[in-house]
Order: sequence, then C-alpha cells, then structure tokens
Amino acid sequence: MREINYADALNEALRECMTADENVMIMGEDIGLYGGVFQVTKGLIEEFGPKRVLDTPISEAGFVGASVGAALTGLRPVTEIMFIDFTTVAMDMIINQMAKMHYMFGGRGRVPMVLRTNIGAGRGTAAQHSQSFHSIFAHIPGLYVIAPSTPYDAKGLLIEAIENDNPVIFVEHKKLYIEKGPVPEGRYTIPFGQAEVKREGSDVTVVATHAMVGRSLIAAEQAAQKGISVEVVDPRTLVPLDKETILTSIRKTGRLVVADEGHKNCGFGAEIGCLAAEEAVEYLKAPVARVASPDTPVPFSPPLEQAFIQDEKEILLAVEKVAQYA
Amino acid sequence: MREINYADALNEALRECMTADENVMIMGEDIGLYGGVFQVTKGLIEEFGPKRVLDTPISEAGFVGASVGAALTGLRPVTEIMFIDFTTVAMDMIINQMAKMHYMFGGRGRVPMVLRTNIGAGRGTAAQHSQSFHSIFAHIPGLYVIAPSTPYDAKGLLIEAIENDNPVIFVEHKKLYIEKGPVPEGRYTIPFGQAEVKREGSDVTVVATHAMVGRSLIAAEQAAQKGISVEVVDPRTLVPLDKETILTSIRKTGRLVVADEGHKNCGFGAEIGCLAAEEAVEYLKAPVARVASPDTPVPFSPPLEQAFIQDEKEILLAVEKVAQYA
Amino acid sequence: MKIQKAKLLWLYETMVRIRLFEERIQDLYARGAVPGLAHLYLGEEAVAAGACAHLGPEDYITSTHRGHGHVIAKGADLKYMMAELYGKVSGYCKGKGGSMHIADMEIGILGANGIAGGGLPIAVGAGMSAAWRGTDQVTVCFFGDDSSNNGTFHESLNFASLHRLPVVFVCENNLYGISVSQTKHQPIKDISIRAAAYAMPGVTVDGNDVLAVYEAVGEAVERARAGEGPTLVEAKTYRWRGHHEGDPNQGARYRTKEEIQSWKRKDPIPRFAEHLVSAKAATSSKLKTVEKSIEKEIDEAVEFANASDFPTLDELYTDVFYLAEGR
Amino acid sequence: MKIQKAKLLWLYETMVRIRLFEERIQDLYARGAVPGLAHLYLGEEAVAAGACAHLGPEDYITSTHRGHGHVIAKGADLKYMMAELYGKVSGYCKGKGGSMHIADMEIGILGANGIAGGGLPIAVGAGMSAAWRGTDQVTVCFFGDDSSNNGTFHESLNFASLHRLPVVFVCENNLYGISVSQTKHQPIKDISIRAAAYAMPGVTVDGNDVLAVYEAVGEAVERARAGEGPTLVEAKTYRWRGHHEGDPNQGARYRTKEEIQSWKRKDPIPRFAEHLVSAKAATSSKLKTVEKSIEKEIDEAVEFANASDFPTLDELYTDVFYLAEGR
Ligand SMILES: Cc1ncc(C[n+]2csc(CCOP(=O)(O)OP(=O)(O)O)c2C)c(N)n1
Ligand SMILES: Cc1ncc(C[n+]2csc(CCOP(=O)(O)OP(=O)(O)O)c2C)c(N)n1
Ligand SMILES: [Mg+2]
Ligand SMILES: [Mg+2]
Repeated sequence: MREINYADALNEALRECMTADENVMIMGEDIGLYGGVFQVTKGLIEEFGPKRVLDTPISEAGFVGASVGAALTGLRPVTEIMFIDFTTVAMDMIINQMAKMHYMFGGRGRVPMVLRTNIGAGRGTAAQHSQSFHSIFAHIPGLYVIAPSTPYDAKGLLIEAIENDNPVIFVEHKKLYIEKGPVPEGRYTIPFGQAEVKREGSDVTVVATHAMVGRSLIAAEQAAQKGISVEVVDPRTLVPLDKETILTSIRKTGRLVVADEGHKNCGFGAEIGCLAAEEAVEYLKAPVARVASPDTPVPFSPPLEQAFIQDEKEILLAVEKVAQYA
Repeated sequence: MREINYADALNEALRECMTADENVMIMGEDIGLYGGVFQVTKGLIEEFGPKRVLDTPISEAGFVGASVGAALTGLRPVTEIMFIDFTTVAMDMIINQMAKMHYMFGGRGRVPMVLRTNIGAGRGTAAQHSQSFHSIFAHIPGLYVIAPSTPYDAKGLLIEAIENDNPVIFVEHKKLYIEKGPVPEGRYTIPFGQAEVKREGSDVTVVATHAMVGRSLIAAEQAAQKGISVEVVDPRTLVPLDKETILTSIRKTGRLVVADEGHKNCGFGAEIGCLAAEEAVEYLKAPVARVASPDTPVPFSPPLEQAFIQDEKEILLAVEKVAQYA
Repeated sequence: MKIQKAKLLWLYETMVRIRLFEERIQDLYARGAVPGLAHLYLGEEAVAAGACAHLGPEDYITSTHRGHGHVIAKGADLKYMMAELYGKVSGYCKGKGGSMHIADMEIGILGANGIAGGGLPIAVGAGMSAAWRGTDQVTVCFFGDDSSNNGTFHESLNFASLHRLPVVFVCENNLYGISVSQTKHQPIKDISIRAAAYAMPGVTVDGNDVLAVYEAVGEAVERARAGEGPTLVEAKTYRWRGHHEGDPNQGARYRTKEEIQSWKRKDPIPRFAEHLVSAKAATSSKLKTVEKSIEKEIDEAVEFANASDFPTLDELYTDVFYLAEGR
Repeated sequence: MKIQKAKLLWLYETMVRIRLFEERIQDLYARGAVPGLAHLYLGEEAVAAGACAHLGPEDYITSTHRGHGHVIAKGADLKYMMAELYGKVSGYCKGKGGSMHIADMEIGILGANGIAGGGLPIAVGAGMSAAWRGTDQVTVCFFGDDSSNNGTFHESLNFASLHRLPVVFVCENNLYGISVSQTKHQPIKDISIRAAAYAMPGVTVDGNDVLAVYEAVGEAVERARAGEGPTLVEAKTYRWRGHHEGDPNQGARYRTKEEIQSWKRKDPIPRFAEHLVSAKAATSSKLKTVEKSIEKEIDEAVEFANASDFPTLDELYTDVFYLAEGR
C-alpha cells in the first residue's frame, strides 16, 4: 500500500468529508492560505473556498463557541486549535458547553463537531507550546477523546470523528505529523472504542498512546533480544476506552507498563494503572509502572527537554523492571 | 474548643492574614457588599475597605491574570472564583501563566497567590454549577491543590496557603460551608503535604477528600458494627501528596477504597489507585475500589442528582466488597 | 415602524404571560416546590417580548441564567417549562437541565446558559450556520450588563461583524451583576457604545417601553435578514427581585428600597395597557380576559408538572452521548 | 514634547541594538545555533524604543512572543538574552524559558509570553499593584493587532479603566496575525477606536516614526503617573521577516514582495538617523561608532552564550515551586 505521512492522512480525511458533505466546514487560525502550521489543511482553501475553510481571529473561546452553535444548527465544524496549550482560552466552551449540551438539554440538540489539536514536546517551543494534557478532556464526561498513533489510524479515526454526531476532541501529536505509513485511498473509518494490539507478546503489556506507541514498539524489539516478550496495546480512543482488550492483555501477561506522554499525576497512565488494580489485581505479578512526562512544565533548553521526554529508553527500563518479577 | 462553621473558619483565616500583612488583598465577584455567595468574605469590606476587598466584573481571565501580575509585583492576592465551573474561563491564566511562571523564568519571579473556589453537587444547580474537577489542577505542575474537609483544616490550610510563596488552588466544598467543628482562635497553620488519619483501623483503608471524609467516617462507623475496621486517611493537600501516610495505611490494611467527589475517569481516585498498584501491589489483598462521581454531567432533577452523589452508602458498599477478600 | 393590532396584543399577552409565570415561580419557590436556583425576570418583560416579536420558530435565540422570559417570548410551552423547573421527566430537558438550561431546538431555543456571557459565541455560530446555509434565519442573543465584560462579548461581536452575520445582540442592562452595580463593573454608562469597536451599529433604548424595544430590534432584524450584519441593542431595565430567589429582601444588601420602588413605578405592563386602551387597540375588559386565560394556562402547567413523574434513575446515564443506531 | 539630546541618542542606539541583535539571531538561527521558535522584531524597532524611553528600571513591561525588542529597550543584558536563546544556564531563565519567556523582575520585565494576548491581564495586575502600593510605577503592555481580538484585551482594558490604573496599552499593528491579515481578523482599521468602549483615550501613530511613538506614549505615561488612568496607543508598523524564522520567504504564502519592499522603504532607523544629523543632534560618524560598539556588544554576547554551559539535568526538576528555607 502507498505510504503517506500523518499530516497528509489527516488532510485526506478532511478532503473526503468535505467532498461528501457540504455541511462539513473547517475553521481555525492560519488554516487557509498558510495551510495550518503543521500543513494539515494544505490546499483545502483552494479547493473549498474561504467560507468552508475559515481563517479565524485569535478568539479561541469565540470560534470554539461558534462551532458549538453551528453544530447545534446544522453544520459539522472541524475546528483547529493550533496547540493543545491554547485550548485553555476556550475551556469554558469545551467543558461547559460543547461537552454538556446534549445531556443538559435532555437529549435535545446534538453537537456534531470535532476539535482538532495536538500535543507533544521536542520542538524547543517551551512550556506554553509543548504540553500534553489531553487527560483533562478524558476527565470531562460528554467528550470523545481520540489519540491516533499512525497515519492509518489518523485518517480512519478523523473520518469517524467527523461523521459522529457527538463532540470529539481529536488529539494529534506534533512529532508524528511527518511520520509515514501505509494509508488506503478513499473513505474508511475506525470505530471508536476499539483498541489495537500493535504487537503481540506474553510477558509484559505496554499500554501506549500517540508517539509512545512507536517508542514502545522499538523498546519491545530491544526487549525481545533480551528474551522479554512485550505486547503493545494502543487504545486509539481514550474515551470511549476499550477496557476489554486492555484487561485481556494484562490478565495474559500479568505485568503492566503504561506509556502516555501526559504528566504523571492524575493522567491517563493513572487511569489504566488503577483499572488494572480494580479489575485485574489478582493477575498482577509485578508492580504497575508508569512511563509519563515528569510533573514539571516543559523546559526549553534542549538537554532538559530531552530529559523531559520519555522514550524507548525509559520504556525499556520499565519493561525490564516489571519483567524481573516472576 | 468553640465550634464554628467552615465558611466562618475561612473568613477568620482571611481576616487574620489581611490584618497581619497589608499586601494581602482579596478579589472576586460579589465578595464585597454581598459577602460572597457563600458568605466566606462577610464583613471584610467593612473592615478593610473596597480596595483590599475588590468586587470584580465578570472577567475571570482578566482578574485571575491581574492577580498573577499583582502577585509578581508585591501583592498577595487571594482571589475567589464563585464556582469551580467558572475556572474554565480563566484556564489559560491558571494553567499557562500562574502555574508556570516561576519555572519558565528559571526561578525569577514568584507568584504568591491563592485561587479560592469550591466543588460539590447537591444544591440543585445542575451541570454548570456543581462540578468537582479539581483533579484537573493536580494534573498541572506548578500548582498546589488543597482540599480541606473540616473547619479546622480549612482555616489552618488557608493561612498556610496565603503565607506560601507559590500559586495555590484552594478547593473548598459547597456542602461543607455550613458544617461546624472546633477551630482555635488566632493564627495557626497546617503544613502542605501532611495527610491526616481521621480514623484508625486495620481492615480497610479509605482515602477520602472533602465531603467524602465525613461520609467515610459515617460509613466506617457502620462498618465497625459489622466487624470491619476502617482507617480513614484524608490527604488534605492533593499536591503535594503525602504518599507515605497513604502507603503506610494501605500496606497495613491491604485493602483500598478511594472516595473523591470528582469524576472517575482520570481523577484523583485513579491516581491513588495507581499509586497502590505501583508501590504496594504486593500488599493488596483485594481489588482497589473507587467511589467517585459517575462519568456524566451533574443532572438537575433531585432524584437524579441524589443518584449522582456518592455518599456513605456507596462507601460502605465498597468497604464491604473489598473486606470480603481474605 | 408600522405595527399590526394583532402584534400589539401579542406583545401585551407575552409580557403578561412572563409576568404571571414568574410570579407563580416566586410563590412556588417560596413554598419549596421548585428546587435549585431561580433567577426571575420580573420587571424586564418588555425586552424579551419586544425582541422576540420579530422572530419565527425557525429563528434562533440564545438565553441566559435569567431565561424564563426569553424562552416564553420565543414560544416555549409553559407545561414543559414548569415540568422542567420541577425536575420532571416531562420537562423540556427531561428534568436534567432545570431553570438555567431550558432548550428546544424545534422552536430555535438554543438554550439558557449558566455561564454569564456563555451564550454569545453560540449565537454567533448559529448566525454563521444560517448565513453559510443560505437561509434568512436570524439569531437574537440575550445577555446582561455585567456579562458584557466577559471576553466572549468581545470575541463574539468582532467575529459577527467581521462576517456580517445575522445576529442581534440584545444587552439587558438592569444596572447590576448580582450585587455589583454597573458603576463598579465597567467605566461606561451606555453599553451600546461598545458596538463601534466592531464597526457595528449600536443603540440604547428604554427597556421598559415594549414599543421602543420592538422598534430597535425590528430594525436590527431587518438589517440582519438583509445581510447587512449584526447590531448591538442595549435595553435599560431593572430586575424587581433579588438576583435569585433567596437573595435577601430583593437584594437589600446592595440596593435601596427607594431604587426598587422607583423602577416598579416604571412597570412596562400597565404602561403598555394604557397605550393599548387609549389607542383603541384593545378594551380593558379584553385585556382582563387575556390575563384570565393565561392564569388558566399556568394553573394547567402546574397541574401538568405535579402530575408528571420524576425521571427514572437510569436517566442519569443516558444522553451523555447521542448513540445513533448501529454506533 | 521636549526631548533631550541624550534621549535622542538613546532612541537611536536602542533601535540599532534591537536591529543588530535580531539580524544576528536571524543568522544564528539559519545556521542552527538557536533552537526552537524565533519571532523577530525587525522593522518594528521604533515602537519598543519610543515606548520604553519613558520608563525606568522600577517601571514594568509585559511582552509577547515577539519580545526581543521590548526587553532590549527595557534594558535587558544581551549576554543573558543570548544565553537564554541558546538554552544555556547563564541565560535569564537558566535556559528553561527561551525566546518566548525572557523575564527579569529586577528591571521590571514581567515576561515575554507565548500566549497571544496573555500579557494584558498580567500588566493590569502590575498596574493595580503599583496603584494599591502607592508607587508611581507605570506598566507598559505590548501586544499585537490580532491579539487585540482575544477576550483578554476586553477584560483588561475594562478593568484598567474602571480603576484608573497606571497602564499604557501599546498595540503593535503590523497588519497580520501570522498569515491572517487585519482585514480578515477584525472589521476595523484603527484599533485605537476600541479605547472608547472603556472610556479610555486612544491614539494611533506611525509606528515607524520613533518620535511619534515617543510623543504618544510619553503623554500616556504622564497621565498614568498622574493617576489619570490607562491609555491605548496603536502603532502602525510591519514585520520584515516571516512570522517566525522558518515561515517560508518572509511570509510569501500570504504577503507580496511588493508589500514587504514598500515597508522596508519606511525603515525607522535611517529615517531617524537623517533627522539626528540634520537636527545636528549627532554626526553620522558618531552614529557609526554607536553601531560599532553595539556590534562588539553582540559579539561578546554570542561568545558568552557559546562559552556557557547547558543546565545540568537536575535543573529539570527545580523551580517548579519556590521552596523557601524551612518549607
Ligand atoms: C463566567 C461566570 N462568572 C460568574 C458567574 C456567576 N454569575 C451568575 S449571574 C451573574 C451576574 C450576571 O449579571 P448580568 O450579566 O448583568 O445579568 P443579570 O443577572 O443582571 O440579568 C454572575 C456573576 C457565572 N454564571 N458565569
Ligand atoms: C491564544 C493563542 N492563540 C494562538 C496563538 C498562536 N499564535 C502565536 S503568535 C500569533 C499571531 C499573533 O499576531 P499579533 O498579535 O498581531 O502579533 P504579531 O505576531 O503580528 O507580532 C498566533 C495566532 C497563541 N500563541 N496564543
Ligand atoms: Mg445585570
Ligand atoms: Mg500582528
């Protein structure tokens, strides 16, 4: 199959949906002529025009709220927030409006919109342009939270998100935009709530998200050389969560490492670790291990930022640690 | 010792600190003539005047940001956000400015401010006035997150918070404001990072926060009648977290219930459950159990809201469940 | 602006419907029949009536925490409103929303809102949607004086004017945000001057004069339907009750009895009744019958609410997401 | 406004210092010596210089993502700036902040800011603090045209005017927010008209005329120190480079070469140099020596940065909280 990168896969998903449904529109800062700071919307304004590809002022609360209002009244907005760090200025519209309307209104009114944004450190952009607090959205009922780790998943999950009648927080990863992988032409969807076992193994389960998936696969390869068989499970959607696939793997291996780029405290790693303690404790042969970003802001200085980022090294260490327990 | 309620205890803490340090000022909506919607600031404008007790416009981002700027330049603002639900409109100022400045600036500049707000359902105020997403702040490095469960703790922790040179999210609980308890006159502080064992026991550890502490003590009493000895541990500060006291109790009882009013997914309960799985798994005799608000918005209708709120009944059920494991 | 006799009667009837509904809520609340928070609209009826008089069921409104008047004027059914305030499953939101979240997409009510200033961006989105879809639907966005200090006001008016969206921003300036008087929350008197910051027309009217509101919003709606963009209309008015039921003595902590009395003398309803009678648009006996029938309507609404069931507990878990067949 | 000869030279020297510093960063960035994001101030030097000319070390500024010019004009040491851009421990923030977070409380730099519009509320707080503490410190708040659409602009100007705080809001209107031209992000041309919405004076000046900026901000600072409250000063200018280094061809995706060239002809520095010489405030040889010494200063800054160490890895965990002795 032809290989394209994650950004182009997302671009194809947008083009597919905009061609199929004229009510789909995209908006955000610099998504038009500029094509998006990560080039995900490249070429779309030329194809669909400035109304369906709308460059917005710096008014995230305003245009996220406008997306909610538009979604309530017949459009299907796909709205970009340039970095997840900036979702903070629109947080009321996300947490109190977008997430809650369908419930508050007793099922009257739907909010079929997608909020696209991205996480990830490693580009030297410091504390306000490198965060990974996607777990915050998983804590708020009423939002689907999506975490694609490959170009294939990115396209299939985005089409599903746009066609879904509920509000979706679609969390991309900066460092993955230029990663290539096989992606089918045309429309296909990946249903929410279906984790994928990205590698099978029998000794240790690594539940990994976003860029941590690729890093876990590298660590798994290295572990294999040391005789440790690692299973890598990618939830793909944090909400809804495919608990069964995750628990099945944990019950099989009895050892759990959770690798998520968010901060450690009260993050997605905590949720999975607690899930194991609630529903698979009798199978656990070793302590659960979290590979997470430290509980510090993201530093600018390259060596500090590299130390901040947890990669295959830390994952391998965690795998070896839990593997020691018989 | 004389007994006063939680709101009055907070009021005393504010009066103490404003009397002791003229740089301490308070601001927020309706904290002046109105005395705060929960009467925490009652009488302070009469005593300290309208500059040090400042009623603000509906501009949470503006006045939380102003608090940050004032704190950087010599004042010690104690700022009230009427309900935690409204911290969303100030989230950038909290997450990207208040929490990060000391770190981003490499230690230059301090932000000695306290953001007071409250959580808790049960007053029939529905989805946008009843939330308990304090765990979000625990996920953001650079913020102390405080959770007083008694009038005594409320006063001592608030004085500590105001005298502390770091940004503090001080999370009160609506239903506790009218609860009475013994409170010393004058100044005293409770250091951050010291959990309190509110009841000793040997069979089950219940880590509880806010109103869940009182509910857990009732459940513990009921459990005792059934021959189950429950230890209730109140972290009092979620950040910094007194892991030792919590882990010591878990290692002693081998059974853990976490009772926090936040939503279940990626909440504080997940953090404590995961902590047990990381650092005390070999002591666990039973699955960890979370007593948390369901992952739904807070409904208005009284019977639904009552079903939403988890209290002594659910805690007792969880205690009995984990106690069944030998 | 010419106005039909039927419309004049509609304005009167609508104001009375709001007045009597709110008085009933005040009474029910005092007797503990209605749980939670109730922010009453008493005294401000002319604004909702005068504004919504120009809207059809296909047009949109966004409302506020003080929303009963807006949704009644937009055509909400008192039975479903009352049932919602009681928390009954027969209410507009199955009892899940309550007073601050009444919504009905069928008649363009995009929801009351518990966030002060939260409705403005949503109104802009509805306006954008109507413009993009090429309909002539207009959105009226209600909000208060203090809410005009929320950043959403700025972002919404900027965006709406930039794209000439069919939105009418109606600011109900009742001089207070809870206890904070306008002089303490903003350095201006006429909020309509803020329109100029967005190259948008702005006008201030007497919000207790239903015809003045009708005129001003009427022109704004015409501009909107003609694709000429949004307008900011400020209506000066006053709330008779406290911020919410339970605010001691109608807000005595921050307002004087004299101030409240002076505004009660400006009651928009008798003032408009006199006009109708003197203009021979209606006889006072005709107006009496209108009131009678509305009293009956409200009695029925209370009966309906009382007779309705609370939602069953499984409703706690439904509607978090819309689950289409097969998803 | 009378202006001393020494101040004239300071203005020139400051603009040149910014110009040469930014040109050096452009070069270092191209050669990969500087990591991360660099938003250069080339072409806008007159705004920072003209504004900060009225401030002493005890006064405050809040800056932006495009902040090098502001902090240089406020007196930042190029050595520590350069070291910070390199991510070295000898930098202003120990290398933890980088270009977008330079701060120095000792000389009133309350921080550059990575959030567009993030600095305004912080400036208001500094102004409040000065007023409450009874000092005559003034805060100058820099922000861009597109950032004037962030709700923080509205909330900050409202609050500052309400309490007559000593803050000068300096809007650098360079006609774009990244790729979005002003015509696409707001329906107005002169952002200064927004001041009226807050009963605040507003003025627009040629941001490439350092004396015009000096005059306008000077009057605003006088008002602020006299307790007469805040002012909004809009300076029309233009950035020569792309939004950040790496934005292809100085922003060719959204700007024409002609537009860029036409603005380069309005270069504020030679324009001011001619004025100085013709006004006999300085000889051109004198100006040359100024440039020379600044070149030397920058060379030393680069050497300093190169010679400095990166922070040790334990620094990752420090400064999350300030831990006083005994706490
Ligand atoms: C963002 C936000 N901040 C604060 C509140 C609390 N609150 C509810 S109503 C209100 C006052 C609103 O005043 P105004 O906009 O003038 O409307 P009015 O109540 O006078 O009709 C406040 C502060 C809120 N609901 N939302
Ligand atoms: C809240 C927020 N939204 C978006 C961004 C991304 N961003 C960085 S600079 C910028 C444009 C700023 O334009 P302007 O205020 O005119 O300043 P300029 O860059 O032109 O100096 C944008 C959109 C941001 N940093 N913060
Ligand atoms: Mg009001
Ligand atoms: Mg600009």
